Amino acid sequence: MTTMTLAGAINAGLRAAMERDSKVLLMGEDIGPLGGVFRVTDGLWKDFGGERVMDTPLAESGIVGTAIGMSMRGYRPVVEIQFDGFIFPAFDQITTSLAKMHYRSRGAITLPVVIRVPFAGGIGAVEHHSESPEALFAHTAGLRIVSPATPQDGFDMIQQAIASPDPVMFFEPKARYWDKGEVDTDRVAAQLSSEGGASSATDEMAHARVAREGSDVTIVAYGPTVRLALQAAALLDGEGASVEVIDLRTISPLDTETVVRSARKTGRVIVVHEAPSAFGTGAEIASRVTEEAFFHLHAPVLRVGGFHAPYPGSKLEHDYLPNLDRVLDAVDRVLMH
Amino acid sequence: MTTMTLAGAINAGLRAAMERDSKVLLMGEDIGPLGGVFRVTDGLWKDFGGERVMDTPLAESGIVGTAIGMSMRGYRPVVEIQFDGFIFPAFDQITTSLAKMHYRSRGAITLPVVIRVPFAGGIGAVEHHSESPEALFAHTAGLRIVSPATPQDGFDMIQQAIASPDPVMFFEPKARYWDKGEVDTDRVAAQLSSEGGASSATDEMAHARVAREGSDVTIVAYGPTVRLALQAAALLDGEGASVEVIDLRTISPLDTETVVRSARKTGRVIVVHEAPSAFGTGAEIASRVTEEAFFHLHAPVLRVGGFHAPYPGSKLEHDYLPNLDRVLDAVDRVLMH
Amino acid sequence: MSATGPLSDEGLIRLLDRTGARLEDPFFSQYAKDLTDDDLRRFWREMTLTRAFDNEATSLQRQGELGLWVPALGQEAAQIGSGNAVRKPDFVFPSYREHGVALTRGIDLPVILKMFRGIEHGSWVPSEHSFHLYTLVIGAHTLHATGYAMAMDRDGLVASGKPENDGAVICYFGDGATSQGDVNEALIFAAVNNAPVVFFCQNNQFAISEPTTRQSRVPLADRGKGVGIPSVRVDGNDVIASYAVSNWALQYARSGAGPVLVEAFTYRMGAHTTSDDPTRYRTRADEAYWAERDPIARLTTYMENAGILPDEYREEVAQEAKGLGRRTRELVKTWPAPSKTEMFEHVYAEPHATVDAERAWFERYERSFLEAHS
Amino acid sequence: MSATGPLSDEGLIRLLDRTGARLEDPFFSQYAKDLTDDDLRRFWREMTLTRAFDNEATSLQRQGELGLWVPALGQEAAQIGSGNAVRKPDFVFPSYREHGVALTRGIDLPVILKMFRGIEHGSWVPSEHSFHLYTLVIGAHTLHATGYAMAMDRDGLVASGKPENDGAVICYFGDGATSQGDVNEALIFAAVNNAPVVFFCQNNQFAISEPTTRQSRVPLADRGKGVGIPSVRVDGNDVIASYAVSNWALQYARSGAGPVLVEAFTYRMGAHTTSDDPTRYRTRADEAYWAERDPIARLTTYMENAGILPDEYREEVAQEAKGLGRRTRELVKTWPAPSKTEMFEHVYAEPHATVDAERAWFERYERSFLEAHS
Ligand SMILES: Cc1ncc(C[n+]2csc(CCOP(=O)(O)OP(=O)(O)O)c2C)c(N)n1
Ligand SMILES: Cc1ncc(C[n+]2csc(CCOP(=O)(O)OP(=O)(O)O)c2C)c(N)n1
Ligand SMILES: [Mg+2]
Ligand SMILES: [Mg+2]
Repeated sequence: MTTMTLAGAINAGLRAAMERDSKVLLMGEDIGPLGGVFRVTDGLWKDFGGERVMDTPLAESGIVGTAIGMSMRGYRPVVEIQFDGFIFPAFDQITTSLAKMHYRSRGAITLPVVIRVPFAGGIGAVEHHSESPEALFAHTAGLRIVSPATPQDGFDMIQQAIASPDPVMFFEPKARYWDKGEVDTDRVAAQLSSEGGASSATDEMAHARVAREGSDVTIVAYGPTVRLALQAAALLDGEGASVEVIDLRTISPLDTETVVRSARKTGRVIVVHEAPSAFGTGAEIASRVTEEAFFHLHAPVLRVGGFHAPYPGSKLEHDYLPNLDRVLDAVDRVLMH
Repeated sequence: MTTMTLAGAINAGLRAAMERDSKVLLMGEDIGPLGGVFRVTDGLWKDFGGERVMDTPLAESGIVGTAIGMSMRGYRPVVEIQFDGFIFPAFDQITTSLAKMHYRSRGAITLPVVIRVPFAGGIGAVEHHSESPEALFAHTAGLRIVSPATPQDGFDMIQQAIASPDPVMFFEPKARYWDKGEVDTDRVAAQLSSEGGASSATDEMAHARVAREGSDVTIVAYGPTVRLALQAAALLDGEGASVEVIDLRTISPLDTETVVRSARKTGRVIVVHEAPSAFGTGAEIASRVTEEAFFHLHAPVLRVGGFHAPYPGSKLEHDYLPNLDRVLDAVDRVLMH
Repeated sequence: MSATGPLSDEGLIRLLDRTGARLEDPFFSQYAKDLTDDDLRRFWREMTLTRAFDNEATSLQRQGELGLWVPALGQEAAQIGSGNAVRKPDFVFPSYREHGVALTRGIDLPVILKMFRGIEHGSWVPSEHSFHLYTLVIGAHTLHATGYAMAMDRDGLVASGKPENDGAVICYFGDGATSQGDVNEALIFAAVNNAPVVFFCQNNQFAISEPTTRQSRVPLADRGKGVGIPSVRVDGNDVIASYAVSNWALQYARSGAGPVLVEAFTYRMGAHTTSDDPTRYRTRADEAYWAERDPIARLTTYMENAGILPDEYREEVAQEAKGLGRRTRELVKTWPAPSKTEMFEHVYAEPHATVDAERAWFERYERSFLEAHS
Repeated sequence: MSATGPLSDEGLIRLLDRTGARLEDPFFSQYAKDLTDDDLRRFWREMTLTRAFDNEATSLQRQGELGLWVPALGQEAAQIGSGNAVRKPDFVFPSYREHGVALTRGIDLPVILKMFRGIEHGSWVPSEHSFHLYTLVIGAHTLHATGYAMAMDRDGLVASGKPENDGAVICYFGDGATSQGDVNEALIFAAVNNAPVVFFCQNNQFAISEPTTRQSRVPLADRGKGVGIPSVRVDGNDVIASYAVSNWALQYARSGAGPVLVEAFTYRMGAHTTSDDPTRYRTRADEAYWAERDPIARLTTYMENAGILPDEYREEVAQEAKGLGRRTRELVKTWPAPSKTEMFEHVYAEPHATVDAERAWFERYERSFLEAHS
């Protein structure tokens, strides 16, 4: 076990993946000598060279499009999109090419591309640097959507995503980059070197984690809001409410089983994410839970998310984002029933 | 009252809007001499000239981006995206520029751009020509998302969309283009020429329509699935089940009031759309209904939609899309409770 | 035609004039000098078969057997010429109209119709033919081609020291495509990475109804100047010139010299697709002008005059073409509709809970449905 | 520096050499000949104020008063020169680093900081200054600029017969931006529509850490050749040449001749933003080389030698700069935080049920929250 930040864990995971497989290469803007604007690729250019850590022209569609072409020849490109708000120029390549090539070739072509996206807010950034666009990708079949919330998951999941034969959108909660945690660096190495490693890695990445057990209310969170959910749970513990926290980890596929199991137990579910609630991932989670656990629910599933408004200037982000008070308020509301 | 097809009604609506306001202009691929691949702009180039019916270079981002610039000078560009599957190259312009300019300029700039998108399937088309991407736009604040299901709405709503100061995504159910209906051409003209016409037009466009009253089950549909819902309702009428059909018309804003009112009455709600169910607009509708009518519901809200798979070859589209049998099956399931 | 800008025929490389007379080009002639009479007969055969197949597909569409067809009519020389310059280590990215190129890559032409019959979206295994699937999203594949070429370079397939082992990518797209951001980004990525890719633009003068003047005010080959890659305009109705220029361009790319842009100036003699109505946007006079420049007729005249197109050979190919038409007609009707659950296949390479759940639901639903009705 | 390709200084238009000596250009000199000594003093003043403000903003960021700052350090000549060629009917689309241009458009510089303090995303009314808001999405605004120019053309503001009424658009972007699909589409749309727009690319040699060689292998001005629009490379550290070239380009566009691409070759003397660390990707030697080419120093030398920069004027401007710094420092701290419900304002121009409902909920929530704690 080693102590790492989330950023450091992803960096270490990238390094391990690059050492394991010479076909793994990194592409993006400023990921070379600079090490990325968040330094997630720090040191990799120095150690692996510009052929494997490629500073690309400033064009996101071009980056994803050429990554697709490279992966058609067996490479495993890991693309860094500099900020969430700049993934949109690549939307077409992701939606119509990356997501669909395996299907349209009836399995003849696999595109093991990983797209890393530092996402979500809370860091006092300017416009377009705090977006949470995950729902826009989850709706498209052919993409796997994951988000690690802890250094351990950052380290494991980036390697699992790279090993997976499917395209993976890897959403990194940038506000948590500097949070520290213990990381076991051996387990995922063993998994990936064993027979069927890529399959079991893909499968593991597709499961949620019960981050804290509880019996009265379930809070479903992922990425940046997991810490918030745990804070709420800790606080409510003192007030006699037992909160179960689910760290979703995977958005596509949604691990309905884990969430519904918890919903059946507690009968009260709250989904917390930073993206606007309207038409967000919380709507899908709420719908699925309701479809499958309707007669176990004491209250409707509530969503705590961003508002239906563009991400505001950073002076307002605390109020725009789900915060502890709003989560507690939602807990109060579900407990009223 | 005149009989018109949906395509003809939109064509007539465009013509009326262009006659009413010289600032209205059309932009798109092949909308000039050809009249658009669906002939929705037929005759307009001949009558209004190439300066107002502009055949643009083949680049969707460029079309939307220049439309934004033109609207900054008071023009009201109506953009045609040739097919649903080709809106993705314009995704960035729509999401980060079109949707946000009013907000980021704190109201100093309005962008009255309308983006017409022939959408959804059922016409035996090749890949990328049958997509239903509306959820991907509804999640973004700053855009209004509407879809007419009838010639009357085609005629009225295209004019209302053009009159609205907000950007409007106008999803036209291409499989319904040749369906006929009666159209009153006077009402919307009167509305738009009266004081505050643009506001009342925008407001009207933001309301759903009860297309058929009923008491046992509510089916919520929009665009291409409204006819399907009405067919199901008619069929079930014979079998003793009374189905209320809501033609949503507007997806953003969602007319929760109308839907929830119906849900409280029937206690059973089904949402039918062509887009994949997972993370689709049905999830939002189901969640809102459940949040606001939980204690009136006899069964969970069910969704009947496309599957989590790319739109298949047309030989399979009947099975991929919600069809009459699947709607009836859902009705059976909600009626079980 | 005294068109200017992107519709002018200035500066076109030509090795056969429109009357079928052989021309010399100080630079490019050498890139056609390896062509034997047999090669020319093969070109003629492939152009003839492509057209026969094309016409058959159009009538199948008219008969309701296909949802849509996209004819390559008039573009056979550009396609067969360039396709024949491709060799083993190369890889081809077509757009959606390259039936002639498909033939040169060993695709059994009728197979192309599966996608137009709505059975599936792609019907050959790209790696088996070094020929990628058709891409309908204009320009998207030019970036894939560039990435693929970058990967070939990494894999030691360029300037390896053994020229016969070297490969390059050739990527097809239309005049309309040149306006897309993706195509411009592809040119830029290829230039900066010195990727071994030949961008082969068939300027057939129309993007559906829009003349090339809606995409550019200069010849499309000039796009190469903007990013610093060499470009050539070739008469796309001249199969020998199309071959020579492509042969040069591919050799250039394989040698490690970097990307090339070829503009093959041609004319779409048919409709854009079977849904199109060209009478709305072009004149009969225009069509007649280009009918006189039919690429097959031009090659035929040349070969007749040169005495290298014996009647027996013509007859043989005519029979083959007839046979291909017949086989196409028959084959199309034998293809079974895909099984319903195929729509859940290959969405992901590894199991995905949502797909699995929906598939399971669908199978239950189908069963219950069958039971209820049995 | 003997760089080649996009980092070479070949073919740059220059009217002041780096020692401050005045040069002649056979074509462009005439476009600077209207400059009076007062004009030059204004240039000098504006460059000086821009830099003073810029440095103040950097220190405010260091003190935690701003979330981020984007310095224009080193690019003052390109910005003040071009900004001064803009006149009444013109309209300007900046990217996010054009503080110098903002000054020429009458923006009170401190106002720019509102967006960097996180108060709002844009803080002036574009139509009041003919100066659009900053756009952070690289290249997106180049299309807006093109559309705006097309609209000016329609509105009779181009080649109207009264040159003093004619206008054009000038649109700023960086070297990195030239790779974006949007920028290439903007060039194409502008060319095809003959739109009155001057594309003004400040090649400051870096897109954050990436040298321009990652975007191009030829000078960026060549992009114009690809689409058939005239382009000029100008020494962006020479304020007189920047003025002259922009003056010509805007006149050209206003006259109805169409779009122009200007590449102003300059150097970003500071960090990309206050979050950046240039030591990771460039050398001190490089920075020193360019420090010797400081655009303000160059103009100062010229004006000193010409005797048109009297001490009193320098002192006056120095005081003004100090005052601007002080005022900026003070002002920033007086800005109130926006009220919480401002986040719901201006999402739409007309009422929207979702926004209204969420706002109503939020207000109830805030109230209950206050009540509970009161
Ligand atoms: C991104 C995108 N936009 C629009 C279309 C619709 N469309 C199909 S073909 C075509 C014209 C293409 O013209 P060109 O590139 O010249 O190729 P050609 O069809 O002439 O071979 C258009 C607009 C598309 N397929 N993809
Ligand atoms: C679409 C997009 N991608 C990435 C970024 C992140 N980013 C901000 S500035 C920048 C470099 C821009 O370089 P250049 O165009 O040369 O302008 P400069 O900053 O040098 O003035 C990048 C990559 C962005 N803002 N927008
Ligand atoms: Mg064409
Ligand atoms: Mg730069």
